[in-house]
Amino acid sequence: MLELSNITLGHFILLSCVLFTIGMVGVLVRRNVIVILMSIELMLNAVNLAFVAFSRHHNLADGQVIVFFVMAIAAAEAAIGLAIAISVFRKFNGVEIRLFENLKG
Amino acid sequence: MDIYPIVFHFFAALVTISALGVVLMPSPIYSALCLALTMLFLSGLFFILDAQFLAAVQLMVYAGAVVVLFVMVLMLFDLRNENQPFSGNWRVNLSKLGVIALGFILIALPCTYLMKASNSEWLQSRGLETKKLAELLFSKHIFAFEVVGALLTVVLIGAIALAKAKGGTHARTE
Amino acid sequence: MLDQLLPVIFLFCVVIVFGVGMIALTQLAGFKAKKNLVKMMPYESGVPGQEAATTKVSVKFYLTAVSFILFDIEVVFLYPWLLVYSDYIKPHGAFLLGSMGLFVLVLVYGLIYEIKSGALEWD
Amino acid sequence: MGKDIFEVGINLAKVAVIFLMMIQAVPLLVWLERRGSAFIQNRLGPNRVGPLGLLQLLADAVKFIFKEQFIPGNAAKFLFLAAPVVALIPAALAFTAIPLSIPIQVEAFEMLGKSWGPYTFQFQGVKMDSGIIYILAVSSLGAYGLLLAGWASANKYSLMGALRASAQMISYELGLGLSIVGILMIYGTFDLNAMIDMQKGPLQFSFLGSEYVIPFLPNWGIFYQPLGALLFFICNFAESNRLPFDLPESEGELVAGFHTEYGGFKMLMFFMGEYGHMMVGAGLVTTFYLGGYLIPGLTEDTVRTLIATEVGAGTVANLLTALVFHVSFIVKLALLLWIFIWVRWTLPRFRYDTLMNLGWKTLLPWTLANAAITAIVLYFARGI
Repeated sequence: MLELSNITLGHFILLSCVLFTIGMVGVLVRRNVIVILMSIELMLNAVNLAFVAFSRHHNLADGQVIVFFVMAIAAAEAAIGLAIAISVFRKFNGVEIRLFENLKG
Repeated sequence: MDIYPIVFHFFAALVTISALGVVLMPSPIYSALCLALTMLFLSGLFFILDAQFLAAVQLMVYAGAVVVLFVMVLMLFDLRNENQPFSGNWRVNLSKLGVIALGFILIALPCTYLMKASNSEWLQSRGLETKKLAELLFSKHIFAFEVVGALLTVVLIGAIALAKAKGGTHARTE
Repeated sequence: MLDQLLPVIFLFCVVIVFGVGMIALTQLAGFKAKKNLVKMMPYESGVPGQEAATTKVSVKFYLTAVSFILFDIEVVFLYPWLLVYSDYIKPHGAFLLGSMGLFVLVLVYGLIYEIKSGALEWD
Repeated sequence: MGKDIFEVGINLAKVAVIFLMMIQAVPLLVWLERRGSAFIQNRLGPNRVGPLGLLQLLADAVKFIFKEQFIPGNAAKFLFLAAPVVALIPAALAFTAIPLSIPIQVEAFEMLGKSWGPYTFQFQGVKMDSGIIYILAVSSLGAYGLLLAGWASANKYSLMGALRASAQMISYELGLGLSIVGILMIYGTFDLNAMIDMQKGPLQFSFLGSEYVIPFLPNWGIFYQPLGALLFFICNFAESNRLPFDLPESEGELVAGFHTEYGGFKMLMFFMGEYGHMMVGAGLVTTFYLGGYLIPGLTEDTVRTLIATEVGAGTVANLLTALVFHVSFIVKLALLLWIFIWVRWTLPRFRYDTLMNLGWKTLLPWTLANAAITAIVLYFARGI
């Protein structure tokens, strides 16, 4: 089933699935908000890999343009996520995810 | 092109290992450095997929800027290593992992079909170079390009507002 | 395309082997001093350190790093524009100039806002 | 990488030799710096060990190897040892993409009973299609060496020094990326070899439809983009933490910044990283603005025919012409490196807030303005 001789589109998509799952595990299992943000970056990168693989398969540059935009948005999201994490850290002197409940109300 | 599978498996293994490092390392600094390694090897994978410009952009934007921000913020929090990095006891984690494993298998099955179906002549580089990407970016996706410009400014102003707020980094009350 | 990547990987390994080799060599060949506690303390230029080594450092580096990311993305969008602009300057020069002009102006506004709001002050 | 074992072997050996050439340049630059600073400050500099102090390099190298390798108390041992290697990688990877001379054609020849076909070897580490983008991407990893060193040595001063040094490095990386937008717009390509080919011949350009040729000036980039060249050169100072931008390592305030706890060979590896960045910066300025390995008056063929008269056409003649052009590249590189050293021993150090203000409030607007004006002038030059 696992064909190792010549690399095809499926190998890249499988690798992208593996990366996406690892990112999802990170989000669900970890307590520290910053590691959760990193796992989200990991998931976004897995999607980028799938985009580039498909764009290479169909020989269309659209996939790569979308990856361009995903990178811009992921960077913006990381910047804002860390801004909130810093504010919580300065108030509660900790960065665990349970401290973020106080943001309610 | 017989060396292509070796290079692919070399990069794929390293990406998976460093991705696992991001999630499993107790100290956040080590997981941030593993994230930087993941970005480095992913840019190698992009290079193999004939997306040279994207590989360089991945290094510049992600490995050189976003993860550096993560490392800087982590250094400011000086967390040596956390007492219990993983939430919930092992039974809860086990059930979570079970659900995720199931989900993964559902996604992975079609991929094995894709492996045989797609022909392997797609390996020869078919001239998908940067110019084509640039032309498309400024012809078809011009609107998205302008919106991203606006998004970047909004995020910049938002980050400054958050930083200057009462609890922010630059709060005047200090 | 692969024949450009393989020399880079080879050089990456050569640099790591050189670095690790030299560090291992100097660790072994280095002069072995007996462990004394005073030397192991972090260097405080003579003044005995009071708190833990990594006390809290002010967080104003965050804003520099965030504005670096956002302007780095602007630079990265400028590079493909370069190629298109130098090729299609005859037929579409005005259109390209206008679109990138708008993009850069929006971000220059962000920069002016940042400078005026004193976010980059290193007091 | 090549059809047969010979070509692959030469290509890999070439990459390793260029890396070792860069490593070997560090003691030379240290010696040049000590002699140069002595000359500027009207003193002698090292001259005890060997003629003109040249063997001082060897003495330093041996001394660094046998010094005590000290690791501070509660330092993160692995990161502490890994930081110097991480600081070395970006400069080494970036230097391979810089074209050092013209390609060498090797005719078919007999060896070990087999006839090896004709090859053409690039006189550089690796010919990257997206040359300058690859170099910028790799040199953007430079911040990790500093951050690791600062964090791992568990020392207040070094953590503060590392944060300041990496904040300065990333701010000036913006200026670096933007200052070459102008010149790339004129060349319209990322490939460094193609850029150098565009700089051949006398200065000629078209403006508003009519052609102008200035015979006595070479067609170098600096005449198109003088401001861009200056801005790029300034940013290279900051990238490699050279004076007047080396405040994070300033003895006065931060003791020694991020490499306070380092000594012996690990310290030398940080210097290698720094000098490596300097050489990459100087190499890029030469490639963009000073015509790379081109010699103003001579073209490749005149030099080859000149050499062919004595040596006879063939591989040796090609090799010698490549060496001639390589010498011209080295001369320009040495000139720029001397300017690096000369500036270090004349200008005072910036205070940290003026340093950051310069980076964000003057360099960034200037580089944006430079790019905008170049775009508009180019529109009138070529667009109409």
